[in-house]
Amino acid sequence: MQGLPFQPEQASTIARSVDQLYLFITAITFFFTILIFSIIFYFMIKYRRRSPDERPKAIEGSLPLEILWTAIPTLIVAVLFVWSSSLYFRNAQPPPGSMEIFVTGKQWMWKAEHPEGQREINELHVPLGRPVKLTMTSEDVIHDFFVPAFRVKKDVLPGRYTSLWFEATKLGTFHLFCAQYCGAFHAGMIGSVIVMEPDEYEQWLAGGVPGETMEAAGRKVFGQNGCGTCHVADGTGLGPSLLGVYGQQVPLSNGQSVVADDAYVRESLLIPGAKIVKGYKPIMPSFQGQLTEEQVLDLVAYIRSLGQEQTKPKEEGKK
Amino acid sequence: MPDVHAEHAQIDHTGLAHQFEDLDQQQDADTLGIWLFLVTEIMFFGGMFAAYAIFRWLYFAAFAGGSHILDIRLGAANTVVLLASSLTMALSVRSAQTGNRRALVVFLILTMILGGVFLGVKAYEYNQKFVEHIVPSLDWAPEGDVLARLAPGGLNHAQLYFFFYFAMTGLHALHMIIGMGLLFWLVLRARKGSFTPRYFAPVEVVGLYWHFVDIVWIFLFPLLYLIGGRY
Amino acid sequence: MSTATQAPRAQAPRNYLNADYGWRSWLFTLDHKRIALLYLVSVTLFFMIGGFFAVLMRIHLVEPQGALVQPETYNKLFTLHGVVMIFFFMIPAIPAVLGNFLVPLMIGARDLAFPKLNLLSWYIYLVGGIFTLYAALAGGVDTGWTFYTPYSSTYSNTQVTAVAVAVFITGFSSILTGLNFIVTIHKMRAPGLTWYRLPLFLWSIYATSIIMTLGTPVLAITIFLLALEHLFHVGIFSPALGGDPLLFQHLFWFYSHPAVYIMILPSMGVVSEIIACFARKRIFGYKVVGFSSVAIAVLGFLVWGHHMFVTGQSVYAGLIFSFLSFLVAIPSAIKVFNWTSTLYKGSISYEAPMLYALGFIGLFTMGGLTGMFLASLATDVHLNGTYFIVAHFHYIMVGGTVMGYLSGLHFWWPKISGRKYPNGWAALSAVIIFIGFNLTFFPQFILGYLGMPRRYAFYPAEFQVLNVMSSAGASILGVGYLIPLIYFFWSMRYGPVAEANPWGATGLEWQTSSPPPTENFAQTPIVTEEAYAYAAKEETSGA
Amino acid sequence: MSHQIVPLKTYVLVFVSLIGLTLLTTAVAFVDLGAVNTVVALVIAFSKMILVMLFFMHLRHSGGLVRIILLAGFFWMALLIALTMSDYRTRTWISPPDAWSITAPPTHP
Ligand code: HEA
Ligand code: HEA
Ligand code: HEC
Ligand code: CUA
Ligand SMILES: [Cu+2]
Repeated sequence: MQGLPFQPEQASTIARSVDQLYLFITAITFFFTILIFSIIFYFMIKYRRRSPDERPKAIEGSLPLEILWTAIPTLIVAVLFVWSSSLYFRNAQPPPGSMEIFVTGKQWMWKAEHPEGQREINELHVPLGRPVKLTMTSEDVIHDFFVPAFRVKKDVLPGRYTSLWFEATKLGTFHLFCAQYCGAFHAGMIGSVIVMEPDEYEQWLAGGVPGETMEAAGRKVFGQNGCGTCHVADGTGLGPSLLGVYGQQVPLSNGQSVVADDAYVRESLLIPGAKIVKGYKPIMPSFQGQLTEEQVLDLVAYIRSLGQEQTKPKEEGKK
Repeated sequence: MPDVHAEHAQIDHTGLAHQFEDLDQQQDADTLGIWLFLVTEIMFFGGMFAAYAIFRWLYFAAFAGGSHILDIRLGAANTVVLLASSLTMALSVRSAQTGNRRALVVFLILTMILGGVFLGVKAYEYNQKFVEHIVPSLDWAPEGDVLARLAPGGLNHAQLYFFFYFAMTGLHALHMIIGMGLLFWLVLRARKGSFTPRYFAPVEVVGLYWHFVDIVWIFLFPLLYLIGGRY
Repeated sequence: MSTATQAPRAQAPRNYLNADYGWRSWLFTLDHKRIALLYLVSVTLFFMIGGFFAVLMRIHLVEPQGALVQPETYNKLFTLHGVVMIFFFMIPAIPAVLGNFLVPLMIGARDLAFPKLNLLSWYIYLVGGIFTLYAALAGGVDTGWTFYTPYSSTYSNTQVTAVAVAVFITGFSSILTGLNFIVTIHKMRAPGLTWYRLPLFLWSIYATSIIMTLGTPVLAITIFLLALEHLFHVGIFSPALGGDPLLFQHLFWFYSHPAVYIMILPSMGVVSEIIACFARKRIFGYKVVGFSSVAIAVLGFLVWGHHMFVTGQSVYAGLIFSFLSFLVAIPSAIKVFNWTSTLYKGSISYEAPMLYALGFIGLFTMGGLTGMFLASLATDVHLNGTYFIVAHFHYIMVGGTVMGYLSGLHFWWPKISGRKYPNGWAALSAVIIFIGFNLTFFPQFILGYLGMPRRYAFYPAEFQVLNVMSSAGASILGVGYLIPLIYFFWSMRYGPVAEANPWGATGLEWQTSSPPPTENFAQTPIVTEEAYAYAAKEETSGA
Repeated sequence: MSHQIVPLKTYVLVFVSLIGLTLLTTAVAFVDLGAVNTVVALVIAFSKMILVMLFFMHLRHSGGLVRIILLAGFFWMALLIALTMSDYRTRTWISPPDAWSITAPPTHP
């Protein structure tokens, strides 16, 4: 507990700025509450009824006053709006080059998956002083990833990727809560975020169960599901080659085109019919239900890698 | 709908309820009441239209595909039927105004019949959906030609379309049925001769309701049958 | 039953209470005053039930691992607590009880425009209530009062459908009530009663009715879709078929945010009446206060997205909704300041209603201002889904609305029952409630800021101290609520008989006898002056 | 409400034009106007509604209050749709990972 009493730890780069705003609003709240209360008490004493039949003379009201106490709150909220929105906007977008971790929520546990392949449950290990971006999704209902000490929170929705980012500024273990009601053990869907020195973190990644990288895992899934039968590297297959697709504009059969991002790839697997690549038939089967969210994430990671490493032909699918 | 002209303990032969000063005040209140009620109906359907608007925008291909499965001729025909019923309804009100009891009864019955025809056609269309196995979640297994036409937009999204089709037309049909019940009640009262050129608020009010239901269909027709052209 | 002999109001031998006896004369009554009492009884009952759930929750939360029940049960407790308190206590409370009783009296009418509709609303409400109780007994429901999909639609195997039906049904009750009020206020005002002579209570009831008629239907359709989805798994709210959970939230909050103004506006109206009466002063800036009610009602429809800042709603939509949420604060601010300045140079007496009303102002101010933390995007990210939210809305709904409701009950009780209650006890209960309330809910602000999420059946030990404080406060609060319960019952039998106008208040309802005759007024009153002509003389002219 | 009795002719004329519009909108559906199809369909639907309201529902004769209330109704419905859309339409504007099919660009206005 540092800073003020009754203040949660400040363990991320944004915590302090959020708290400043928080304190500012607190000050406003106390100011007006005390103001109103004290005026009321003052009047109650000063103008208490002295004789049962006294008849104070009427006061119409006063335009200047009305304008004044319309203007003051307006100004205050204007300040609040600009301040809070700019802060929020800043915190909404992860800084470029932040390391990425994938999180899936599930009644009632948190699963984290590091690109290097480390998997953990209800724990999240992160290095100190490096911006971390979480790409999150849920296998069932809506959950919410909430780390009070970092002042970050984001709902984790099924069938969709949401993301948040933070940069830890403090070593130690912090609460991880599920802040969106998700059923019987909502209260039990808690874990801890463990902030380590970067080199310790590297060791931690290396140590423990030597899980394969997500990319490798993805390649395996790719093989197991016979994706390769249609997606052949040289594009001669029933489906388009997936080399160099990720991150690029993909022309669609309806004349539009979309950027092939995580979401698009995900959709292509689960709802193939939604967007048809130009020049191909909508024959790709949906893998909805056959792939767990983690497998999908692995595939996404794999197809990403195909997108980046143009210089690795004949890789894809062929084994 | 607001039970206007409450048959209050103290209702007198002119149909004036005790809480009102005179018939004009009462009729003012009645019309205002029913219009307010219609506004709540607008919002009721509005919520559904909002949902519809969003998914139509997101999954346009699927919605167009689904829309093209529907029989546009039946849709158009039903629109005509319903408009006709609106006409007869308007004429019933008019006969009430002119105090022509026989005409009133006849037109009310005509309106009911037309309403019945509309529902009949709808029932037939619903049945078709079962035949074609395109009833979301209850009987969803499109095949052959239907499948081919739905596939491009994605079957799941097509299912959403048909959910909206059934939900919207179903709610509308429900309103029709309620309306016909009210019409029946009017017929009974009209034959008893409880309506005079001075007092016919119930006819007017039910009329407004019936026209509103008609208007809802006026929108449902293009929104469900005419998505993205038939060319 | 409305064949009341219209006795001269000097000695009102016959009134709406003794006009007729026997259960039929109550269950089939078309008299707005009797219907108001029907509502009063049922609403109080539901408050007890909801409060009972609250008590159980607070006991349970005394220990970190949960002292009383299984987590599943706890989830059902707060869900039912929320549903009952919101839909079956708070929304009908002031409009359907005080509104029903007062609207015709205040405009000098014999009844509402549609008495049968009025009775129908009560029965509809009752059916909805019975459904809820059935659901509660038949296993309860555990979705939270917000029914978020896909949990409610796909995963919860509790009585979701039953409760959905219940809420759906009750919705129509408040739609019809609102409709009835709007028509009545428009068409049935006594001669001379212009809009600017209306008591502010009617302004706020009018604004409330607008929300009820325009908002509630959307809730109805939303719940309808939810039920369909729960029964058939159609999937417009769950991603399986490409549906979107957020759509449900949009539709739900489109009603449920305005609904919070359904809950607060009538209270504001009550307070305006009472401040004026006990300061013997015209409300400062009458028109401003009146129009601010309408402004709140309208703006209130534009801010629902502030419940979805962290749910994956578009950042830009978030900005819009945040901005609008701040706007809605301004008319509320204006009201508070005008009430305060009404006291200026008044002649203030401290009867119980006044104490409650002042309590309202203070607690509403605080609750409302904590809304600023939540309307601010950056801070809401941290506070969303924590006890800060719980504290925020209890400050407004319990500290605000319930306080206002009680002050209204105390103010008009002599008119309603024809009896007086012991003022000392009333004042005492006001103080107890004020203290107990703050002890219950202030710690929850801190809990929230420290990060304790809401809807937690058990929690990390470090939060225990504050939770115990909160529970202690709740028990005081409960006692505070029981005292009025007792002396109101007492007064009905033993209370000293109340004269027509015990507070020396203006307003037509005080012109007729207490309790009023079934027809309200011997002859339709004629209004010749503004609502709060306290300065002038003892009695405003009129009937 | 004032009660002039509307001549039969008016009713019939209105009815005929309603039928006409119905046929028109159906016919237009078979002509490829791209995005405009939707617009035309809605415009026609609106004009049909106006006709029904003005004549069958006697909106012409009913007071301003009724009209205001009606407008309010449509305005609120527009609010609901517009503000909800404001979310869906802008979701893709920021940080791609937040985006997925539900926020894909429309394949048709
Ligand atoms: C009667 C009920 C009621 C009322 C009146 C309000 C009023 C307000 N509420 Fe509240 N709110 C709820 C009931 C209510 N709320 C409930 C039940 C929830 C939770 C739902 C759930 O999730 O279960 C909630 C949640 C809630 C949220 C969502 C939080 C979250 O889930 O993340 C937000 C966010 O903006 C919010 C904001 C506001 C604002 C800005 C007001 C404003 O109207 C307040 C305006 C009043 C004032 C500002 C005070 C008076 C002004 C002055 C004394 C002058 C000085 C003022 C300034 C300088 C600005 N509320
Ligand atoms: C108008 C609405 C209203 C009212 C009046 C109250 C009143 C109270 N509420 Fe309520 N509350 C809500 C609306 C309301 N609440 C809502 C909407 C939620 C959100 C639900 C959700 O998350 O879905 C909530 C949630 C909520 C929580 C959070 C639960 C959680 O998130 O885990 C808590 C916890 O303390 C709480 C406590 C209380 C208390 C102590 C009172 C006290 O004021 C109650 C005092 C009253 C009494 C004590 C009754 C008096 C009678 C007796 C004492 C007799 C006892 C009864 C019998 C013997 C039969 N409420
Ligand atoms: C039956 C053949 C077939 C199989 C099996 C198949 N696909 Fe496809 N896939 C296609 C076709 C055809 C397309 C192009 C049309 C479309 O977009 O739906 C496609 C499109 C894609 C796209 C979008 C490519 C782009 O260029 O935008 C991705 C990503 C993809 N598939 C991944 C996979 C993965 C991963 C698997 C295995 C889990 C898989 N596919 C299995 C046929 C197939
Ligand atoms: Cu997961 Cu709450
Ligand atoms: Cu809100």
